[in-house]
Amino acid sequence: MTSTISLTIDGQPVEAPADATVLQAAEAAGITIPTLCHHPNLTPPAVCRLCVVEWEGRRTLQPACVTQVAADAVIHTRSPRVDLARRTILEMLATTVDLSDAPELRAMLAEYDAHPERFGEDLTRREHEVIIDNSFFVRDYDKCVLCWRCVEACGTDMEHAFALGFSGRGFETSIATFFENPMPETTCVFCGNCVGVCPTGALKDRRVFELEMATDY
Amino acid sequence: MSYEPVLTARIGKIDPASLTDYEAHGGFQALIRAVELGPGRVVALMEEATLLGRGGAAFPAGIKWRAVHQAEGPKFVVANADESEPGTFKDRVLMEGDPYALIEAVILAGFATAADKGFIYVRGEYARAYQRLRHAIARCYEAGYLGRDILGSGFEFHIELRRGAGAYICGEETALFESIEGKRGYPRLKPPFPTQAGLFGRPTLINNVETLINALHIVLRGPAWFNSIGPAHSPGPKLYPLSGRVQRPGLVEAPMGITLRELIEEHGGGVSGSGEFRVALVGGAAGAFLGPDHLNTPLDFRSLASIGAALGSGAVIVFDTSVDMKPILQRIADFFAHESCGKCYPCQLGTMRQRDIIARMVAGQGRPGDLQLLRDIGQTMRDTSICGLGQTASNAILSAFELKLT
Amino acid sequence: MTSPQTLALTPHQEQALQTLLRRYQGGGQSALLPLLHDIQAITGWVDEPTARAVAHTLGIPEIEVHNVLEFYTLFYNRPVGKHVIRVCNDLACMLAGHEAIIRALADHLGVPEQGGTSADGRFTLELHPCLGHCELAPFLMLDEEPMGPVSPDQIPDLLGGVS
Amino acid sequence: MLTFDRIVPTTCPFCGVGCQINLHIKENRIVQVTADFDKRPNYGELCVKGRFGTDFVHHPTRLTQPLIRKDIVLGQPFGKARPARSVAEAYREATWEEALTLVADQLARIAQESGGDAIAALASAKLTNEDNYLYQKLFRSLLKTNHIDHCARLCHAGSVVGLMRTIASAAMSNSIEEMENLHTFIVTGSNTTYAHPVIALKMLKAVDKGARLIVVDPRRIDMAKHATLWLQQRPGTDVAVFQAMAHVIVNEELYDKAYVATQTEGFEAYAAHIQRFTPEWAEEVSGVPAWKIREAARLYATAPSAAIYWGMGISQSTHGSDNASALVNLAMLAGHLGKYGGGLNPLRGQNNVQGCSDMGGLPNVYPGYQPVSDPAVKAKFEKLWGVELNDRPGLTVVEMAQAAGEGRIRAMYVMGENPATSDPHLHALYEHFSNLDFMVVQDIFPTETARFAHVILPAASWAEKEGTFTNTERRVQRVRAALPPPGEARPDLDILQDLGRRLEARLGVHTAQGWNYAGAEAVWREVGQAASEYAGITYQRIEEEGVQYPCYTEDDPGTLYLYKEGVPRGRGKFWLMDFRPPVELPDEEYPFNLSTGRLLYHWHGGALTRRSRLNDAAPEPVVEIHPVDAKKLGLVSGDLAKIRSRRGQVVARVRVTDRSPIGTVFLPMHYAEAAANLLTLDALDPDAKIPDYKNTAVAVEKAEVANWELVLA
Repeated sequence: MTSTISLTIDGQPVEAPADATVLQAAEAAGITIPTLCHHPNLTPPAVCRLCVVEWEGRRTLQPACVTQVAADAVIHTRSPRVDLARRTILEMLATTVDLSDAPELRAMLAEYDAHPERFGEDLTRREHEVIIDNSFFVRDYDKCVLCWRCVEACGTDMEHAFALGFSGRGFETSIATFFENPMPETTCVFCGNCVGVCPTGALKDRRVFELEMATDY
Repeated sequence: MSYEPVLTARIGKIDPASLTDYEAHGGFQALIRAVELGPGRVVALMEEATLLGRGGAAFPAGIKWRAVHQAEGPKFVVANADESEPGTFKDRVLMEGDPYALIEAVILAGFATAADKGFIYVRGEYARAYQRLRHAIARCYEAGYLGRDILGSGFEFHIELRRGAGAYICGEETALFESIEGKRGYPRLKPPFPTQAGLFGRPTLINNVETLINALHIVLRGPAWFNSIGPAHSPGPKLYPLSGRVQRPGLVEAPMGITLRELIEEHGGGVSGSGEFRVALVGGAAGAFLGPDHLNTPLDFRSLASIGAALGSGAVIVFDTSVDMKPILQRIADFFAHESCGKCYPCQLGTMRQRDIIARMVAGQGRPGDLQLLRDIGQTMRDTSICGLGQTASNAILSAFELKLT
Repeated sequence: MTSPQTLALTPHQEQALQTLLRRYQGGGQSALLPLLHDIQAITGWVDEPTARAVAHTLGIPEIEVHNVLEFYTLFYNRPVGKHVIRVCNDLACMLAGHEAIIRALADHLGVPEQGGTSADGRFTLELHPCLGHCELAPFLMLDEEPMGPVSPDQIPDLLGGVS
Repeated sequence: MLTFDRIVPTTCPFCGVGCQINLHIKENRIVQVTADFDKRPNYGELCVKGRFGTDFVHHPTRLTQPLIRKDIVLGQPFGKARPARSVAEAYREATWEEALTLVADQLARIAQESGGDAIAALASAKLTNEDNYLYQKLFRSLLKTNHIDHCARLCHAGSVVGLMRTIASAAMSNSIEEMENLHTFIVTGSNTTYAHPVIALKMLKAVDKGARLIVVDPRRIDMAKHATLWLQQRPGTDVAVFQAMAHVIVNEELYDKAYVATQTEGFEAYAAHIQRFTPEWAEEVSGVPAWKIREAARLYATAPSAAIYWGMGISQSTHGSDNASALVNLAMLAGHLGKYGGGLNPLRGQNNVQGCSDMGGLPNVYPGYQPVSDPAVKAKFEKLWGVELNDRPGLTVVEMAQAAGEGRIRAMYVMGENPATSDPHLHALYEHFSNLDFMVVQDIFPTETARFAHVILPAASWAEKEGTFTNTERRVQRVRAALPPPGEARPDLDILQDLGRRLEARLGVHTAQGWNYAGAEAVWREVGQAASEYAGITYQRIEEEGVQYPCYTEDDPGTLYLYKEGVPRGRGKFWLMDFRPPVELPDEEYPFNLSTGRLLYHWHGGALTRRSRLNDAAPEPVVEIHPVDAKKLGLVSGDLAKIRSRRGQVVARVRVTDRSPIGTVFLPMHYAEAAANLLTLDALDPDAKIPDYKNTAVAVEKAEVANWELVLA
């Protein structure tokens, strides 16, 4: 049994296990913090930074999904700084990828009063062809937010197949197979656990994809 | 000009390939002294000297040495020689001109912290430094400075020389660990810190090359000597890589806290080009522009922090009044967009958006809210990026707008 | 990546490559960057079969080799010229007139100013972030040879002297 | 974005892991399968079959109408069962009334003429607990026959006998959730990543966390890559390796003396018996270096807790019972029973093979493994069902067919099984079936077996009916109707009850409950009355998550792992055995050993997965041949090869790989067009009556033409 500590979240006194994350402590107190890359069954990569909170006395905002609570911490899950960061990240994301299949993210955009259009039109986007190379799922990396969930699910967090990794780096990063080979020529075993954890419809059961195509046109 | 260089004293005077030459010029005296003192005393000396890390983050070196000294083995010492900050070439000059000094410093750090192995991670583009270090390490093994029972102390230590492969981010200490481990250079989440769980998950002392070389002189000359140089809050000798529009670009060793004016006038021979100073970029692309108002500001950690700038690596690039600053800003923005590793969203997206917006401004197609966008992006990157790359990627550009350089 | 391309090695290179792979057998992931550096010293770049051999040699998943090849700019997973010229295009070199150097190289090699490989496959021109030789601006590296300050009129001689 | 009409939680219809899945339905079609990340046992993880392979329910070859042989006229005598070339040509559509009248008339007639012992029935490991309970009840209570068995006979009968005779319990002792936290474990005869993919993931997590894995397998299966030790024994030499491990544990005094003294019997004799099984002897026999056997024994015996997992590679052998008993001996020596992360764990192959056995789909026991020959048990069931019962244990799967060939069995009813693919030595089986006076097949597809039937009854698939499956870890989980059955297909429970009512009328027998159950739940409540270990599990309790039996009362949380209070036998009995080589060894004429098994993309006889998009990933039969053998035979990957045994021949595509050892070729069991069982032999384990699917002597040569005639089409 770990000990319990007291802290303050959004002005509310909160008790939490000493090894809890801020996200867990907040959730237990009924306070919702938005997340994207975080998935309960996967190692938190803490890359999306949407769950950042303001921790009085700390220089930068803290990612709630991986930051451990501390006694007497005073934490704000909403503040002008937090909202600015979340809004800006969401706006930049929305100007980079296609979020049409990510209703939770679109709801977040509305909640944080995000206006991607203020960034203008002449922006670099990530654009990819839809990859249909097997009978089971399609990969539409226009919709990929690089949350890493699929890579983790394909690796040691779930499947141990190691078929998925990265091409490029920085803004030009994309999820890829070894030398960008078609899936059937990789170590993929088509478990679809990557599809199961994808939050934006970038990975999709081929039947769903085909049905959508049929309805759209 | 009463200051006598110590860090660069041997450079140009000795044959960098020759171990005997190195030994003849005071080489390995610090290590011999350290062995006499014993690890605990060496660490104490490092604590007594107020040596702030010279890689840019200015973290007190003594605290790191103490933490790793106390940690349970196996543990490692890593020399961060992945010098990639634009305008910075100090570690290269040290490694090319005096390679044995770095090796001696790593052995000394290994001895003080009872580490099992040392790594020197040299920037991939620094082929000459890499070759000279490789040669020097082989000589040190032959001479018994590396291997078993070094200097009869019973201490066994090995150094593995590693090469980067073209990634600015690997200068970030945890990204550097990932790179040694054979992975993409993605910075790790902190905590845990390197002294707790660093390379291969073990306690690791990681210092910049210049920091490590300072340790040699602290052991030889004592903390009092060290602390007497420059300002009390951040003392010691400092290397200032000086470039751009100055008459004599080059590496300057001076007491910490020299002013920009002294650096340019006394060491650089004055501004070139139009001859009229406009601005200097201090600390490289991750640093900030300083205008004429700051010519007398001491170039030390605290003084620069107090005006919202940072000393960083100490690099100073000088711009005269004839320089069109727009392409300069575009280059800085391009640099970060190219070098962002892409791990966390604020930096992955922010560096590209910053680049896009600067591009349209440079092209005369800026939009009304563009400066606000740059500020929002900058604050978001500073507040939420995983590592220093993203946290500093907007500094120079925003400071340029502050100074109305465009 | 478009059409898959493979290395054409001489028997001597092939033998050197095999010797290298044997030396790194079971080396684990930490040996990945050193091995890739050593391979490129022989082959210039790393093709798919070689990358696969690297994974098997070190005992790591193939995708890890891909991940690393794609991340580091000094590693190549597509063909590159026999010699690589990296011209620094960062601040100090900009101030010292790097554009003229780039133009001279591009003209001489018949490649775009953003970089590219000459038709004969001998040279690849690359623009590179700060190479850390700012006191020698404008600066370039011909393979691993540092050169600076250079002037545009030196370029023909410089390239002519290369085998 | 697609919106779904409904999302129905249910249990995966493939392997014994029993993954919880959600069927996303649009216009009465399954268009996507997902899994909840917080639900046992799979916690959101699935394999390719569960996530992408359920589209078989929409395959155009689904049976939608009762079918009767064209040459049958009601009221007239008709011919024996004989294979039709094509179901479409040989059968005519009929009404349910006509078809069930015919079935009831014929079964009643044969029962009256020759007694119930002339009738045999195959229950199904694919169907629900409720289906199987009612099925065995129908045959036992109305037709008075105990000739009831199912394909568990062909997969784990060796395990069941090996476990029953030593500790008197055959279920997997421990649980899936323990697998992530193992300290040490043995995987033997189980290609876990193919046959139980989600369980393999849990095991790999344990390995990542530092668990020590010992793989004992002749084939270079994926798990071997992750193993601390891989013991590659020659095919069929398992007993030698395990006995030698026991030799080390005993002679190095690594055994759990307290456990052996208080919980077992026969140790002294056993310790003396195994003296001749030295590691050096075992090295000679099995090819496994003696040092590896010693090391494996030490790792296993000295662990605080260590589990053994096994699959078909252990049980599908003419000495399958001995293989399993040898493993029991090891677990008893080390005292690894009755603890978390330990135990004896046969991994059950099919979705409900555990449940079908539990429900009495076996010739010798009623539900809950209560022997039919026990007078007290007989009395109990006579009271419960209100009819007189037969106390003679019935015939097993292969014996039934053989008895049909001899005329002792006149009628067979096959529900949801496909012996014409899964039984050994198929040519013999075809002959036996052709001697039947009456045969009924109740299924969702016109299977290879259906071609022998007089009457084919179209059933609802798993996605079209209510009920429960019991997974490999004894967890009873819900199956739900997400779709209407196609055409006139009916849920098995409806068909059985309709038939039950008709049989009662014809035979003048009346069971206490009658044949008008309110639904699957009502049947399940009766199961609780029949066998107390299920009594505490109600549909209400398992609405969200299944419960592991034994579970006696509604406030009993169920059982994570067995034998905490000792094994059911009281004291575990050390089993003495000698090493016996496989029945058929390679010789000059048939120089290779054939091993059969599974692929990741297919399941069982392929009846379902060959009719799903899974087939795209593995569309044709492939035989795996070692590079050394391939070179000798002049074969390269992509060639066709003819594989001949003394009993038959098939043609398959060659894949050159070192997964199998030199001298062994591997053929998957899923392809009717190259049915591995045309080659296998029907010699049986003397106790378990299980055939050997891993050791058949074959000859291999290059073939020019495939000549695959797809029976499915």
